[in-house]
Amino acid sequence: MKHDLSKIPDIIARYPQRPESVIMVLQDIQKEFNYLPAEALYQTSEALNVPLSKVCSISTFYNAFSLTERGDNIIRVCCGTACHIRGAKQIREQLEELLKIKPGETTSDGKFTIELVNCVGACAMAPVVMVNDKYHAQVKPNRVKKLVAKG
Amino acid sequence: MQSRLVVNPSLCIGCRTCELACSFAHAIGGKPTLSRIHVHPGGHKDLFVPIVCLHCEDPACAKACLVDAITRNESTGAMELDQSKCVKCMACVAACPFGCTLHDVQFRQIVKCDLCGGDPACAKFCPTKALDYRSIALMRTAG
Amino acid sequence: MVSLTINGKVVQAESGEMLLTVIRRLGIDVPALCQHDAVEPYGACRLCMVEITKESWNGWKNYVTSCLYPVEQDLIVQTHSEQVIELRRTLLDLMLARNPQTPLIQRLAAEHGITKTSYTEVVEPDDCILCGICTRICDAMGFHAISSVNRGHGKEIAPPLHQPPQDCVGCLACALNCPTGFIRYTDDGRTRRIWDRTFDLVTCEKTGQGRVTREFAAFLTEHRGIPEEYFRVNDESHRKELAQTMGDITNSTREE
Amino acid sequence: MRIESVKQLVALQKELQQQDKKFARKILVCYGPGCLAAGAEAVGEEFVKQLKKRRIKGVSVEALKKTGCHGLCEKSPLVAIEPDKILYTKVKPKHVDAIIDNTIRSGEIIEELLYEDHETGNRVAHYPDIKFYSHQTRIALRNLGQIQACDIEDYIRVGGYQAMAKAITKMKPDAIIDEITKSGLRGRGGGGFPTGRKWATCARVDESPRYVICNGDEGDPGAFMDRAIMEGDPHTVLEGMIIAAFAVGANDGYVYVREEYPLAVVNMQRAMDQAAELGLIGDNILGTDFCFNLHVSRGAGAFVCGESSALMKSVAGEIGEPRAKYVRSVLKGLWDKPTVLNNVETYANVPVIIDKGADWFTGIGAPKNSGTKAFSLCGKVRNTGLIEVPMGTTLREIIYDIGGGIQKDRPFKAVQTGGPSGGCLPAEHLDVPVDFDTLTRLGSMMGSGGMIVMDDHTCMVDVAKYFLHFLVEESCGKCVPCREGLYQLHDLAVKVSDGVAEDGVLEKMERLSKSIVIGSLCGLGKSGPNPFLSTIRYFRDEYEAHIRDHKCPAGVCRELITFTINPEKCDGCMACLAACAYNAITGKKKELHIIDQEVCTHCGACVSACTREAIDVA
Repeated sequence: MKHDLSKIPDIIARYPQRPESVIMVLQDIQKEFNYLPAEALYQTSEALNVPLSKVCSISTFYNAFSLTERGDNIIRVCCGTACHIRGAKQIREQLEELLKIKPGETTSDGKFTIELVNCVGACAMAPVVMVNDKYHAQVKPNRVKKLVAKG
Repeated sequence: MQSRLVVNPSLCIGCRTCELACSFAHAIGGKPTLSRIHVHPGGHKDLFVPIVCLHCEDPACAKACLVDAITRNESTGAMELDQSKCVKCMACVAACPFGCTLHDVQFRQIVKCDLCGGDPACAKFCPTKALDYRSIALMRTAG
Repeated sequence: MVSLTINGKVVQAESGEMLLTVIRRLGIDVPALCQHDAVEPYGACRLCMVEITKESWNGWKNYVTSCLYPVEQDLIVQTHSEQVIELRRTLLDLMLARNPQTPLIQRLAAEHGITKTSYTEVVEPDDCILCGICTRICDAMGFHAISSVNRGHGKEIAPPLHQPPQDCVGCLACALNCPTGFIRYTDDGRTRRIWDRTFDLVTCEKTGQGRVTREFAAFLTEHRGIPEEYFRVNDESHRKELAQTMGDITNSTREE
Repeated sequence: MRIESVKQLVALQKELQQQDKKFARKILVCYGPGCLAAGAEAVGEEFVKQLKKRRIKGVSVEALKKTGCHGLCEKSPLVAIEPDKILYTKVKPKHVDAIIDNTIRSGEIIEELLYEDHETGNRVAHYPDIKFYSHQTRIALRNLGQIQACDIEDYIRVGGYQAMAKAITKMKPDAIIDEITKSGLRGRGGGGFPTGRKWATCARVDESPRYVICNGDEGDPGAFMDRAIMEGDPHTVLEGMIIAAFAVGANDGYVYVREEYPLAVVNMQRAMDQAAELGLIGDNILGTDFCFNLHVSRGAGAFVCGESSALMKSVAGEIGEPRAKYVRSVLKGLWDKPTVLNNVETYANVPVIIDKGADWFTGIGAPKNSGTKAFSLCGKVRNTGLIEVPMGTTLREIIYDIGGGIQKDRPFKAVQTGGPSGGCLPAEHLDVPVDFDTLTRLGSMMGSGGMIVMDDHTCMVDVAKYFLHFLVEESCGKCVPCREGLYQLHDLAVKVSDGVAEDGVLEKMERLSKSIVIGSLCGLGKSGPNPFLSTIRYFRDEYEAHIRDHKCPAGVCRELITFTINPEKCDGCMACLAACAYNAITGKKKELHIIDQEVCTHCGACVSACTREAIDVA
């Protein structure tokens, strides 16, 4: 997948050019590319005057960031407590088996990435799966195939 | 009353007692460490020069130290290196134009003269007073 | 000045001093693995924890890391209470699970009666104890070349993107202050290699041997005002030169 | 337009109330997290389409309000009709026609869309009569489900920003702090620290600048109260923060929102923009010389950032490692300056207290625990959703009256409160009052308000293992007891769950837990062993069954269970076969299915697929 890295300076420019903007800048970059390209880390470090090592530290500390490219569709399985006791684990295993990847990995065709998230805050509708930005409530294991097919 | 370590090469006989005294004065666990004073040949017959830290007014060692481990002891005037703060980066060793901060290979530490806290062993043991620890006030009156 | 009691002994300390400093001044052996005077206390290894209380606390006790707990008037400190020792034992037992082959940890654990961890050892152990001394010193020196990456049990110390670090000047402070010697480097007096990056040393005109890298010397010149020519020869040659100069002067007065 | 004085604010409110009167009926479509997940957006769009098309008198498109969480998420999507107080449940776009034709036009009620009381089977026409609502008292959630989410005009219409106006024009900072102190308001984020005392400490420090921060990093899995407030009623949070800032003398504030709540991020920012446009934040608020600016700071996914010093580091753009220093963040917080940090729900209470007074507030709740607490009620309870009850309400009332009891009438086993740092309380404590002190005394904690109900199909070893796993993943890795200790505690819990633990493992886990509690650097580590400690306290038998008998009584721990198909119940419907991702089940339609024990991974997908409960777990 080709990424238009020329967008990076504009994204960085959205925030005050100060060190405290670094997390928000990286979040916007992550949102744009679905991961943090190395080039973006260099430019962020330079523009915000944050050492590159700190940028790398931040981008591996927080869950929101990924340093490797991810799939076109990101399937997030909520593993919050409510989802856990209502069977999130089964959903996750169905997905792993279906896509033949583990959480954090991307299918070889670059179409899907599975991610586990700790709580998306839709606990009353557990178990919840998010496909890209769409929430799917009260997911049953046998609905997983459909979810993937739609994605 | 501040004193200075006065070096008079014309009195030095090259016996190197000062080096021994220094090593033992700074011994770690009974083991002598690298001497902070070094007696070098003066380039002329029977001439020896003990080289030891000058505790400069504007010391390069302290300027080069990025963790502020070298500071002046206000009572002795010595530039002292705080061993527990030192990060052994050798900036001071490389920066001193007189070669008076040293790398003690055996004990893996950086060492420099600290005037033994105001009673330098080198001067105490110098048999010829080539090294003499004298008060500045007395030096002035003596001219 | 404040006065406090440590292991039953009343002692005086400067206000603002940390407990550990005072404890060590008394010659009491309290282990600490993440403490280095060049950097701020960090409180990560927890080995230096002690038990504190005060008469006025009505029997309430607290456990604090002595490396960053400032002394307080009337504090009563126990450095080796039963609970503190139990805590240290557990910590070392846990550390030994992460670093089973690290001599420093083995020795400390053995001093606390542990020769083998009672927990599950990590699969591919190394010698990094994650004390953070390397990164904190690197930060304190202003280079910020390396940092911690990831978090939790998967935390590690690394240069950015696991590439040779661009901000490194090869000063070796990280390696030389690593308590376990985990950070490796080579140095033959002419070139130095650390974090997969090779540095040329500023070598002495006379001996051909160097102490600092070109990058470090350039930094000291630019930011700390150390003249470039100071790095021309090494310390030994500097001394010899000075001896020659002084010798010449002495000799000339002698001839008069 | 800028509001320059209190007079103008009051005038605007009057005008907005007048405008509102023109609506014969209002349609309140819940756009809360649950309803959105269940498809509320399509319902809302259908209403817009229909209302535009039909041009009903007194019910223009403006009469449709997209509200924050109405509460009863289990029955989502929800649509309320006001002023009739009708609540329609599980509304689909296809129902919209009928709702407009019958209810909107003539107030006629559509029976089948009403909530059905599971005990009596009766349909309840007016939602305040539903037990789920009738047992609640809403303060922090007062506007949720009642006004258009994130709409400053609707907020001002119902009295918004009046408390702020009163505070900054009629009260001295000290008087505000006194009022909050007198109200006994305690931090709703979990710790329960008296809010007034925190503010007083900050106000007393002779240093500036000072900051106020709102902790919207609702990291506890199973909790979504703060999310609902930030999405549905962000202005109440802003109003609370402005009052706090005025009281402690801060001119800058940050709202730290976790990025997993994108709508909360958007709505908080939008609310700030709206407030700034009206001059309710910014320079010279309401013509006074008080200036206050607000910023959104986005969390990037780290539970530890709920810890105050880690949160402040994150706001400053660093990694969220807690600070080890023994100095409170109220004295040295953001950029080492005095900082008041409260959570979303705490701020949401502030305007109401200022408006109605401390005496009114202390009249609600229990001694030393005044006011209410919002909870997200979820798990195996019939009515999941967002609730708010007076402090001191019993667990039984919450779970059985509000929550409607356990799904499928299974036996209640435990309720988990306080998130990963909290604990599980068993049936014997169902009648204890829910307040900060009682929950802590029983080995759990209030936490931010997640309340997860568990039935007999929940294994407590598995629950402990789950939380420990969560904490291992979320540990920042700075200090040894948390990084290594929780890792090993989880490792031991896995061994118990797998039935391979040695004798004495529980005692070892207890000893290790004690060291982690004493030794850890921050609250996350110190409370890390709680999931284990609280479950072992009440469910030791269950642990022992795993170790001694190699059995998981709840039928959850995989290594200790087998699945078999009961030939008497199986009707050969193929549902389990389709659900099995491992192809471990064979059989033909209308014939008995067989599970191949060699291939079966004990995942349980077949059990949830089977409609006849024909799969036995043993």
